[in-house]
Amino acid sequence: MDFQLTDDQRALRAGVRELLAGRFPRERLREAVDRARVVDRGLWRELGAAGFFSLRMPEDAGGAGLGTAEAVLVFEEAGRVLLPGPLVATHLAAGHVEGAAEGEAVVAVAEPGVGGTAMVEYLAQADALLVGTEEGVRLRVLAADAADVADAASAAAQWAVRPVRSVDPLTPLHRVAVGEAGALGPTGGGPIAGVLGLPVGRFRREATLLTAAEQCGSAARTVEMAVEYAGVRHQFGQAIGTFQAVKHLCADMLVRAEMGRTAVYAAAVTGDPQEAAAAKLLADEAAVRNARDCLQVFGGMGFTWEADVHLHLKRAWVRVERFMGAREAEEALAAGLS
Amino acid sequence: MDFQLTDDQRALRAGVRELLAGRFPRERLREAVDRARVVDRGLWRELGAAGFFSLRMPEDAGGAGLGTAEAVLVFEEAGRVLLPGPLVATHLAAGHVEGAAEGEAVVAVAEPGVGGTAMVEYLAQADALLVGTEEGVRLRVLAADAADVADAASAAAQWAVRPVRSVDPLTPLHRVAVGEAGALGPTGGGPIAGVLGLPVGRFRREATLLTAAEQCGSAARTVEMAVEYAGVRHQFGQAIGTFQAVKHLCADMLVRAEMGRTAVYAAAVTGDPQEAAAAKLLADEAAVRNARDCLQVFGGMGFTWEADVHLHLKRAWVRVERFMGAREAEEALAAGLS
Amino acid sequence: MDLDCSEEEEAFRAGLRAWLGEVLPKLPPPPDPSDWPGRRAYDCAWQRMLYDAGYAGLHWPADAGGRGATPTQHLIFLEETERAGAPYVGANFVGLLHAGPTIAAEGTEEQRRRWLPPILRGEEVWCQGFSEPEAGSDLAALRTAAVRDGDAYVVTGSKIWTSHAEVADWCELLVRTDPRAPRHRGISWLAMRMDAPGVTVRPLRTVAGSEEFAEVFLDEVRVPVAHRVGEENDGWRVTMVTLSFERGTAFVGEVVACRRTLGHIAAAARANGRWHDPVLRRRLGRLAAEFSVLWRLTQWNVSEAQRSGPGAVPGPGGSVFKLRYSHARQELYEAAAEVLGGGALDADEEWTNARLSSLSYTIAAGTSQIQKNIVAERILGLPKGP
Amino acid sequence: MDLDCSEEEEAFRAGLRAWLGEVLPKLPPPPDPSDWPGRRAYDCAWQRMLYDAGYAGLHWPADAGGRGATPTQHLIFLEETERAGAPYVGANFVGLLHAGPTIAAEGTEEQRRRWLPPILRGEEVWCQGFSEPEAGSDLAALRTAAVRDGDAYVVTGSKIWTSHAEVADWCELLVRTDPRAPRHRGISWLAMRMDAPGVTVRPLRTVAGSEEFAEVFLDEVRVPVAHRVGEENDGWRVTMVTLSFERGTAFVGEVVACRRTLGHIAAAARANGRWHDPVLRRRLGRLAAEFSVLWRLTQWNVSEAQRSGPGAVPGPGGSVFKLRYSHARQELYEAAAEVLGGGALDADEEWTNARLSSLSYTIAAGTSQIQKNIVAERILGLPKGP
Repeated sequence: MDFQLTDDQRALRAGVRELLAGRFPRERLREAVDRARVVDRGLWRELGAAGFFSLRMPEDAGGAGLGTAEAVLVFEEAGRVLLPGPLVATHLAAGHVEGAAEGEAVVAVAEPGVGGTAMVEYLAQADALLVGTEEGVRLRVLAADAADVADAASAAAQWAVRPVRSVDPLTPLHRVAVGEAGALGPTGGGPIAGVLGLPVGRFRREATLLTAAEQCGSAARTVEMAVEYAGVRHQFGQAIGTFQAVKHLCADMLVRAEMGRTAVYAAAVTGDPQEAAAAKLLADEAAVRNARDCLQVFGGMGFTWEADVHLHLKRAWVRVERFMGAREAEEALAAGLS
Repeated sequence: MDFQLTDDQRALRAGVRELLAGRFPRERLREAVDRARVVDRGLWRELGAAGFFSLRMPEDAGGAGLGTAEAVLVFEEAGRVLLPGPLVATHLAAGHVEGAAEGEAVVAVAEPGVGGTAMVEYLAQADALLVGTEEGVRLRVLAADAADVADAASAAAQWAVRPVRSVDPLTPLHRVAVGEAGALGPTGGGPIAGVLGLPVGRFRREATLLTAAEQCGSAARTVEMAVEYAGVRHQFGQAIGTFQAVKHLCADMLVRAEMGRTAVYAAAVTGDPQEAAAAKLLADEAAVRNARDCLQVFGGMGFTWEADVHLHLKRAWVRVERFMGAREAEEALAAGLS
Repeated sequence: MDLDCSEEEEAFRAGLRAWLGEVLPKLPPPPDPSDWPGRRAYDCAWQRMLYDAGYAGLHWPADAGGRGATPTQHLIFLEETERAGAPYVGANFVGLLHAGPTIAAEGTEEQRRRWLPPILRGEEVWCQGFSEPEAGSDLAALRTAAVRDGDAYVVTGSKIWTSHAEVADWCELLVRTDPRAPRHRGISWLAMRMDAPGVTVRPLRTVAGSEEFAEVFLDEVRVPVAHRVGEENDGWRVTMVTLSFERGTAFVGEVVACRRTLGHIAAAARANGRWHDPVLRRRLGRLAAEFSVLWRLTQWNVSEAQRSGPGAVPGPGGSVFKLRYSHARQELYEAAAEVLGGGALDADEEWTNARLSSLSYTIAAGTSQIQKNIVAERILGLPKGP
Repeated sequence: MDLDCSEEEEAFRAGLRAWLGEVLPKLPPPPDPSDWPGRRAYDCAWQRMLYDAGYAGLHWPADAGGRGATPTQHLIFLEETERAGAPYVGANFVGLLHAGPTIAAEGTEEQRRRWLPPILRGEEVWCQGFSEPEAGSDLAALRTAAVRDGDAYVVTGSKIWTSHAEVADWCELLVRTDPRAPRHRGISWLAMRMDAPGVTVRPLRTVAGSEEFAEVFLDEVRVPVAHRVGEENDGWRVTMVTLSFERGTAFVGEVVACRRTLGHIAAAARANGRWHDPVLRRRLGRLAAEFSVLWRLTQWNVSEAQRSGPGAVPGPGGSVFKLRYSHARQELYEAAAEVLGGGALDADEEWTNARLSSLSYTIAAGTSQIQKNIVAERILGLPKGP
């Protein structure tokens, strides 16, 4: 047993952090927010070239032949810097949807939501859309390379698709109304472009875990932001970080971030579905609550658009709704108790 | 509108506090704990003589002709000093069960619990037992003046009654197994000594509210205890009350106690069942969490039998199980949302 | 303890209700939130209607042009206007609820004559220049400097979190007039015209994406000495005098609104099926208890204020309310988000915006951390930190 | 990152399992909790069995008579013994896990020869005299005084929270040898015989009603200078050296036990119908996540210790674990109480006692408040308070 990062894993993490610092520094984040440039095709290709999407593909297929443990490290880094785009879907589609591995294709994914509707991320920007069905065990590529996936999806499946103003400025959303609750997408008919060679259970588990990894990156980043601000902001003649109330907020944040990270790493190593559920549960909580506590530490400054805190909170909210929610996770974990 | 204590109410509260300080000072509490003197007949009569039980009976029936608002003030004081005995049941039985008003009779009450069993307080000490049935709208006195209510109840109703070692040293308990879940006590047969002239709905509402009042008294007392200790206990060269972490624990305690108290007073004034549910919910939380926070402030000293903190916590646990629990209260409140 | 209104109070309520029933249907539609001049005009027209009907400055003392109403009447006013869906105080907030009462309490006869009637009639709008980027929770750290130059102060600095700055005529301004005095001593209270040379307003975008607040930059703005209320360097006391002026009524409308919103959330949950989830249902039941009791606590605090009269030291109720309400409001919109599910990500959902805005409640007007210090030290008497 | 055991580790596990399967069925029934001599005898007999089988002092260095096992082997040992229901370390806790390692690290050759073998063989029992009534979280405030008199110290004072004091042969004692030195400087570490004249033990009753701890009163107890470990006035450092000795393994058995208990709680809920309540069910699911991850965090911390070797500065994992585990344990037994309903009021219910005992977890060995200070200052680097 050696449940610590290997040297290679540390190097990978450092490399990805450096890459993202160069390609997606804070100025670029704020620029993307201001100009609503949600998927930057150039950046997408750069990510592809850097192996972001093909990471786990076999080396003979052009990938890096790495595993889930490495993938979560990479997605953690993406979460830290709020890297936009349908990273999880495109990563999971690599090797299954043409162009995904190279960052040539942008791939979105639809999953069931409440009341027969689903929020689908990046639908209008996507080249391909993955649709999970409850009955099937496969994922279907509905409209690969369609010029306008949103229109195509709508027309083909007779879905009611409408864009919504997303709470997160970097995650555009469409609300998709589904005919039957729980069964997303057409069960028959419509132009099915292909079938993904990936069992739906594994797809969901990996998507859940990679999303949790992003949450952990964000949670770790907001701890750093809070600690840094608490060290420089002065009130009552001293740095606010000298006050126990602020100290304890920060300590609680660290605990959440570390628990979430441990859960994600463990689930990545074991591949256990229960551990993936635990990881999503704890990572969601860490990302959301840390962002809120960070905002509290920032005080009024945290309530401004100019601070990045709200971007972390809003993205965390988006990810909470993605794949496995608290109810599903807790019920799955309870079912595993004997 | 004048939602403040009247002068008479303030005087009543001061009078009860003085009475209890004289008749049931801390030394007597600790003596009762050490000797397991759970119902002191002498004290019971003194309480009766002071009008504790007959408070709300009409003046021409020997009562004080006061209302629920005054009753909750009195029960709050009882909760402060951890006065033992089936105060709520005996108070509600006054005027209905002989001797209850005067403190000559000790009256216990049984209500349904989980899995067809109920915890009944002071069964072996009681002269009379009130039994609520689900179908009926009345309360029945099963065995007034029986020498051994526990035995009588057991024999008469063919209940399985067994004493348990109570977590609260001053609240003896019997576990009573009930034939059908939800229907406590015999629906027919057995020596029914009488029928209480009090609708069961009103009885339950008032019992809930008086229990909540006791919880509030305990919650307020543990705030005082924590604050006092935080002012005298020194660590790291200063009173621990100078540390923000301790300050904020105490502030949170005060907020809970004041919210609970406000809820109880409001429910007492309006008689509204939803407000009684809210009062029990908030008072339970205030009593339990304040006792736990008080124990945390006391640190190791709070973990000793000699400190009174654990007595507050244990009694609060007992009262949480009595009448309306969180699930019932929250569901009732939700049902009231339109 | 009594929660019923007296005959006189009921008569007041009935009269108000009748009037509201008459005038509200005739109101024009409210302006777009981004239309500041339109909002000012709308709010001021409503204030003029209140003035003409005798409801302006309800809780102001009679000698300041108000009606000298009791706290209970003020509570009834706020409750009924909220229930009826009447316009909010809006642009007149600072004038009616802070600057005006401060002038009424501490101003000279001439200052009162000059400034109070236009506030009551909805003719002049005030904004507040207290907070600064480096003086938030620690307001007494403010650094905006006022240097005496003849019969004027020359003011330089910046203020933040100012509402309605774009359309205000006046700003109640806290400035440092003695930089060498102890923090709380060298502060003065000035009334500054917003169209004075050197005043620049820059809208401040919040996390909700809206621009309800502004920063106000002051570059050698001349403010006549005659526009100082109270003595020079006595501005801290002058300001604090008015802070207890609300006497428990500050959040009446909000609590009424939250209870209504909770009902709507429950209805939405019933409509979309989430109601069948006991975890959510109990969460909503818990919130029902919370807001029910917060409403009772409001009545408790108002009753206390009514009994003790103006100027009395308030009990713990106000701080308890503030701590608990700010948290409950956040919880309310978290529950709303759970009901909405993915729909909570739609920024056009009213509750989504309210969820974001609610984040300021544990920060603004004293963070919850500061509030707990106050409770612990001033109410519970714990020793101040080292 | 790797959670699988190596071949060598698996072989160790298999050997241990085989031995446990052989010896455990032959153990006599455990003594009554109130029978202190019986408990000592039972615990010491078990220790002797471990010794004879080569498992005594597994994680002690080889030159101290231990097996110099890796942290992972130690984790496997604790996991397997807990899973198999083997006896706890019990009366040998202080000797094996604190006093012994301290002597091993800081004692003279003679001291090591004198004290270590009887600990490993289960022949001598140690207790700990660190905390005092006025020195809890602030251990360095201890006041028990040791005055040099020839070749002995004369010790006077009192200690609290001492386990197994009634049956211990030795007490590792922190005393103040220089009252004028700065708090952490004037402390020394002594080994005191519990049968020395002047030692009085008084059982201390806890909120759970049991007497697991004692107060120890010291009235001019003579302790030979030769029984001091480390230099005079260097006792603080001597003690702290051993505090990181556990290297992440301190709660291995407890976490394994908690996970088993959670399963039993779920089974009880299924049996009595509470399982149908989604609020409770989800609460249990949440706890399953919590303890699953706490188990992984244990493995993380042990792996870190294994990599970095003895004496390295541990990462944040230990503090994170302590803060989260103490809370999770309390939550576990709150959930148990919810399952039991009224049955949770029965003091003979195992979970009711555990609920009470769990209250000490956020207090003992550094309150959660102190732990958070440590995390904030030492790990996050926030400035120390004024």
